[in-house]
Amino acid sequence: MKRDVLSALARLALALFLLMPLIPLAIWSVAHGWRFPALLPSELSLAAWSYALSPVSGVVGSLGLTFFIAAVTSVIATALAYPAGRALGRLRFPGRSVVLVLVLAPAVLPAIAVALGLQGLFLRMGWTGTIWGVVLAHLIPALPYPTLVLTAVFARFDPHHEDQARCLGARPLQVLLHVTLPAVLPGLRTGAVLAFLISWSQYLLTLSIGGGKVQTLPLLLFTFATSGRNDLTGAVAMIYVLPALAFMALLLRQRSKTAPLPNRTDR
Amino acid sequence: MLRILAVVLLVAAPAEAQTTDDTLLSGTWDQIVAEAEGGTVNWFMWGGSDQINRYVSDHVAKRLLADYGITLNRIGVADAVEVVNMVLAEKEAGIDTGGAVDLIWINGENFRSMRQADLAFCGYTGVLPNNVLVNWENPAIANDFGVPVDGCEVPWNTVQFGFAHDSATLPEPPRSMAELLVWIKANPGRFTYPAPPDFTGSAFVRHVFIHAAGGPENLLGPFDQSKYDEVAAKTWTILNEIEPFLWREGRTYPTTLVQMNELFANGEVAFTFNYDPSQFGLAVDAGIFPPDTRSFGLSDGTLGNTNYTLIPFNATNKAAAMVLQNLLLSPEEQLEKAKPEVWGAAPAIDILRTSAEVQAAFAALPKHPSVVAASELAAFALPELQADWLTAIEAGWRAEIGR
Amino acid sequence: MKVPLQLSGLRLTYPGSATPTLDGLDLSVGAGSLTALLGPSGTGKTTLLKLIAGLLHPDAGDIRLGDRSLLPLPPERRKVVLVFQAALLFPHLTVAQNIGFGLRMQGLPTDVIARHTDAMLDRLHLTGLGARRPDALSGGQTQRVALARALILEPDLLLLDEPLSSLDPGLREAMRALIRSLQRELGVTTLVVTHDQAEAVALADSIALMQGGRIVQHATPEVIFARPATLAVARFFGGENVLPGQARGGVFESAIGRLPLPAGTADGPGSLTLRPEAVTLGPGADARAARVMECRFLGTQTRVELDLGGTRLVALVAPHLAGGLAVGQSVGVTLPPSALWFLRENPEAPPAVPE
Amino acid sequence: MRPYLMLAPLLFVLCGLFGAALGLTLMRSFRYLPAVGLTEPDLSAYTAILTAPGFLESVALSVWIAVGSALLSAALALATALALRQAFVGRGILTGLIQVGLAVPHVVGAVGILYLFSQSGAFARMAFQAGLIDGPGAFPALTNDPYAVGIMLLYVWKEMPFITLILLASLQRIGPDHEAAARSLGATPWQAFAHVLLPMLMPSLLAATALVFAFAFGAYEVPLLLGAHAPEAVAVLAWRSHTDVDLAARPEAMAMAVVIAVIAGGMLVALAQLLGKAGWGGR
Repeated sequence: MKRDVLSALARLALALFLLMPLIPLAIWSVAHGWRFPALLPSELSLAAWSYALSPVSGVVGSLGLTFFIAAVTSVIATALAYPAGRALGRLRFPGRSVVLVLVLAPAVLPAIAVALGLQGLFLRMGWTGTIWGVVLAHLIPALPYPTLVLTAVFARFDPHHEDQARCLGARPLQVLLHVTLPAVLPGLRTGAVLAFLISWSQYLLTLSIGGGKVQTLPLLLFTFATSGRNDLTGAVAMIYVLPALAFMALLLRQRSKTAPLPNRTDR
Repeated sequence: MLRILAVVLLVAAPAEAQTTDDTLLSGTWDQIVAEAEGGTVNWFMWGGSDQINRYVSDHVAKRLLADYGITLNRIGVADAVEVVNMVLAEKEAGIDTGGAVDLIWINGENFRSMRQADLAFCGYTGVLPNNVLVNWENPAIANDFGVPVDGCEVPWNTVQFGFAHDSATLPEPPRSMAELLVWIKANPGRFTYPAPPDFTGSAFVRHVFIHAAGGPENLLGPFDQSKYDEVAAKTWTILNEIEPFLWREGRTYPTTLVQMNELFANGEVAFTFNYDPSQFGLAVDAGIFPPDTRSFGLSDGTLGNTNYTLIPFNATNKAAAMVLQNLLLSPEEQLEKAKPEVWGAAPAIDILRTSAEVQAAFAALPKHPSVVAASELAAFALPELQADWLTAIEAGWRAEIGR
Repeated sequence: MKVPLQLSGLRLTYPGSATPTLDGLDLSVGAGSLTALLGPSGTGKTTLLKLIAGLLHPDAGDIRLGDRSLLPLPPERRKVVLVFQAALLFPHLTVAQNIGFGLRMQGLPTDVIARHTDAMLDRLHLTGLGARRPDALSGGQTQRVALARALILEPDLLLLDEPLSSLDPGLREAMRALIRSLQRELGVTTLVVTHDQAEAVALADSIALMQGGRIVQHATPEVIFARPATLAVARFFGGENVLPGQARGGVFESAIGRLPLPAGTADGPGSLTLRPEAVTLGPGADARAARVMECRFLGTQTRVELDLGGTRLVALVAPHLAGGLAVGQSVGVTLPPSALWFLRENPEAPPAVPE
Repeated sequence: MRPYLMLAPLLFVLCGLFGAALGLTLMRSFRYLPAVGLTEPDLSAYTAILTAPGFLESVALSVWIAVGSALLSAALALATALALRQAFVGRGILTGLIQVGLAVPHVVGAVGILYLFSQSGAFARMAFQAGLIDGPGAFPALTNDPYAVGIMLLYVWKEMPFITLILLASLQRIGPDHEAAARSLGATPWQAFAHVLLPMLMPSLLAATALVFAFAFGAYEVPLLLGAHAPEAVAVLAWRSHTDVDLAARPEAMAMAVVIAVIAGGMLVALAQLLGKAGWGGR
């Protein structure tokens, strides 16, 4: 009995721990004057929200831009990862382990190690300050995730399914659409979501390549977070987090229908 | 590998485009306005204040579009040094035209950096019609932290260092540096300052430095090593003496002004300070600072400076940026941003050169109770030290105090 | 439509492999017949099916179905369906969708597909399972869906790769009967790969035995059992009795004496094979005396090892006939001349043939 | 040929961007850049940073942050994953909450940690209301503190769920049979865990922990928000040098980036070996 209560408490603590940092942000977003030692704001106000949602702040546009960049990055990364993951997962060839290490490298080497050189490179190419430049930069840390997930997925995929479909009269494109893609779809989706999230929360690469002109939400948030406007920071943080949470919730529901848990390369 | 990269980089250098700088420097204002029409100005500025953002994006941008057909693109950054670095990186990469930045809100060390690296577009300020409102005779306008402006930037606001305290808990604050130092020792843990190179923390240390020197007179020229060594030794003694009485016994310092504002807002420390006292009013209105916040200037001298807007040498749209600078300098805009509910920023133009109505409007501006009057501060004005002194003092602080 | 299959001179060597997997393989399968492709594992049976299905391409040779060569055609246009050993149902599709897959690939209207699919479900005793997911099926159901998915396309040639190997013995029997009856009914030319000779015998009209990249014998099961083309074939089909000796004048001379050979056998050294089940025990006109070495009850038969004048001989007899036998006992053995088959080939480790 | 063709697009992008960026960083750290007339590579940037006061302290701080965050996250994740393996009411919700952390950007989480753990944050306020402290200053310094507690709190919060998810996937693959077998051979529950389950989990646990180490070691924005004024995390130092208007500091920034990359790369090599041992990605 006592053990049950204890473990229930532990689970409750875990749930609180997981949600914890989001709570003060949510409260701050509607607070006006919330100084020590008040446990709750003395006055509530929607001023921060109305500023954050007004065109002046640029938050909404920034949200769209951040989403666009993350979506494009995710699509490109997944498209590049698909054949690569298939080759790495299914085929044995000389240099395979070298390629695996190379693929893993951008996930392990910190953004700072890439950002400095990349800025110099992109400046010369005239790609700094452009959305496409930022997308290209985001591809670097995003690529490992779909590639590794698809490598694992293809390692488990039996290509005889494709042969079988050919035998049943499917053309190569039909095999891809009706057999291979559905079979690897959970992995494809997981990889795409991970790539999306990597781009979605990228700060340093956006700062160095976007040069301030490509104002994604993390940059905007950082500006407010370093200006002492906790109410604005809270509102922008909420606007930043809610779509991602909704997206994750959606994914979770989808996933519970197919595979219960992500592959171990998930991040 | 290295060789291939080098070749790629050489090949990839962007093509040159012809410059129109001559037209901007010698043409008439009407020509410039005509050229600017339909353009876009990318104005990079610190973006952490919703009031200032709102003023620029809402008010200024609308006027610029309505009156001149120019689109204003405000780009908020966390620190102006990022922008300086961008322009520098562009120059290094050989991007001499078509740069990303058209205008920067800037002053002090960042201006010195841009001058040193030859990153500023210069010599055009006389072309702006509203330039006549600027009193270039005033050394505090003509010099940006001791570095001559030389027609490379246009003043926007003047500011003077102010201290804030909560009059509800501390009705009678110390009002001079000497009194403050005594007060700190009598009230352990109630005072701190942001660690230089934070802009404001650095300014506080300069106040101590000037106090240790017995006044600014000997420090106003170019950097003097022997003078520095003498005063610095006294300064570090003072700061080391008060250190055990600081917040967290001086073992650590806030890294930014924002952190110190937070400490003040939550009553951890009794003071905060700002190079722009209008910020106190904005913070009270935003609910950050206690409502009874009041501010003052040190009676034995308080540093003042001017902040400016600057066009980088490689700006894409210099003409439009100049039109914007001229608009910002206009009496109407200087008055608009001086309103406490808008911003409360002190004008950079000489009000006496404006019309009687504008002068009356300035005089009739309501005063925010939390913001010390500019006239009160002006009575204790100290000129800023040259940027070389700043650098030396910051480096000295990091070596002697902030290890 | 009943179409014959003709394989000629097929060669295939996998990249990096020293020995060819297929080494000039010839085979013709009659229109509408069911042929079992039999051979030890690793002889390239599955490879051959993939070649026919178009999933692999031969280095040389031709594959003709009816009057056309299949080689230039991609898999989906060959009208050949290969059903893999692991049923390979598409896990994301329902049973009905799996069965209708091929028709959907052809772009047939949904209602047509549904009609055909329903018919197939009934035909393969899968009625009511159409909405299930493949992972909710039993092993037998899975195989039947795989078969239905192939048959719905009415292929000219059906290739089955070990269709029964994943089933329990009881299910195998039923599935074998189902395949047999469907094949007869539809008349589709069928090639079934198996490594189990009993299965091949029970299922097929004819058996093609594959060894060393070629077909070594293609004949009816009866012929293969009674008259194997080689010793290896004989051994593969459980031919344990191999007597070395010499054919001379229609008579085989060996260690156990003279045995009559079928008419027309040329003279020369060779071996005589004799199916164990053809050996009869007990007194008889032509009986020879032998001693019982070992006696083991195998369920439906009893295996009796005999010593016939120093030569080992195995007999498989009905248990009731072997009831009274004891080890060491003497017993009469009859070797019926019709069951004797002469091969001009010596066993690998021949005891010296007495001249 | 075929695998290389399939890998070509990915490798083209990886080498063209990532490789070129690293190459350029390396070249500049050696002061070698013919495009701007530097043709004599030297090591001066490296000697400069290694002799500069504070650099080694920064490296030490970053290692401390990375090791602390990785180990704490791993330990908590192991406990969480084992707890989540059992069925209980709300398990789905808890598993969902674990994924929440994945979707929250570091910057947001860092601000949240600041609002919770600073001396005037939520916990300090609760302590004050409970009469435990008499003012903000009496609350322990957990953010912007010299021991980087706040930074580690953030990483534990952000990375613990990541490792947990990886472990849950591993646990699911392993299944309960091995433990059951161990128990039937006379192992106590603890022995079954320590001698059977843990060794089987080890490859994925180590791989995930190494990833967390490498990330925490080189991250920039979190230490900027939550770090103390000195010493700074080495990534912050590198970016500061890079944005220094003094161009002479550029090669030093590049050299710091190379040092970061080498240390994180060491983790990559270790990780690759671990993955190799685990037969990762194999058929």
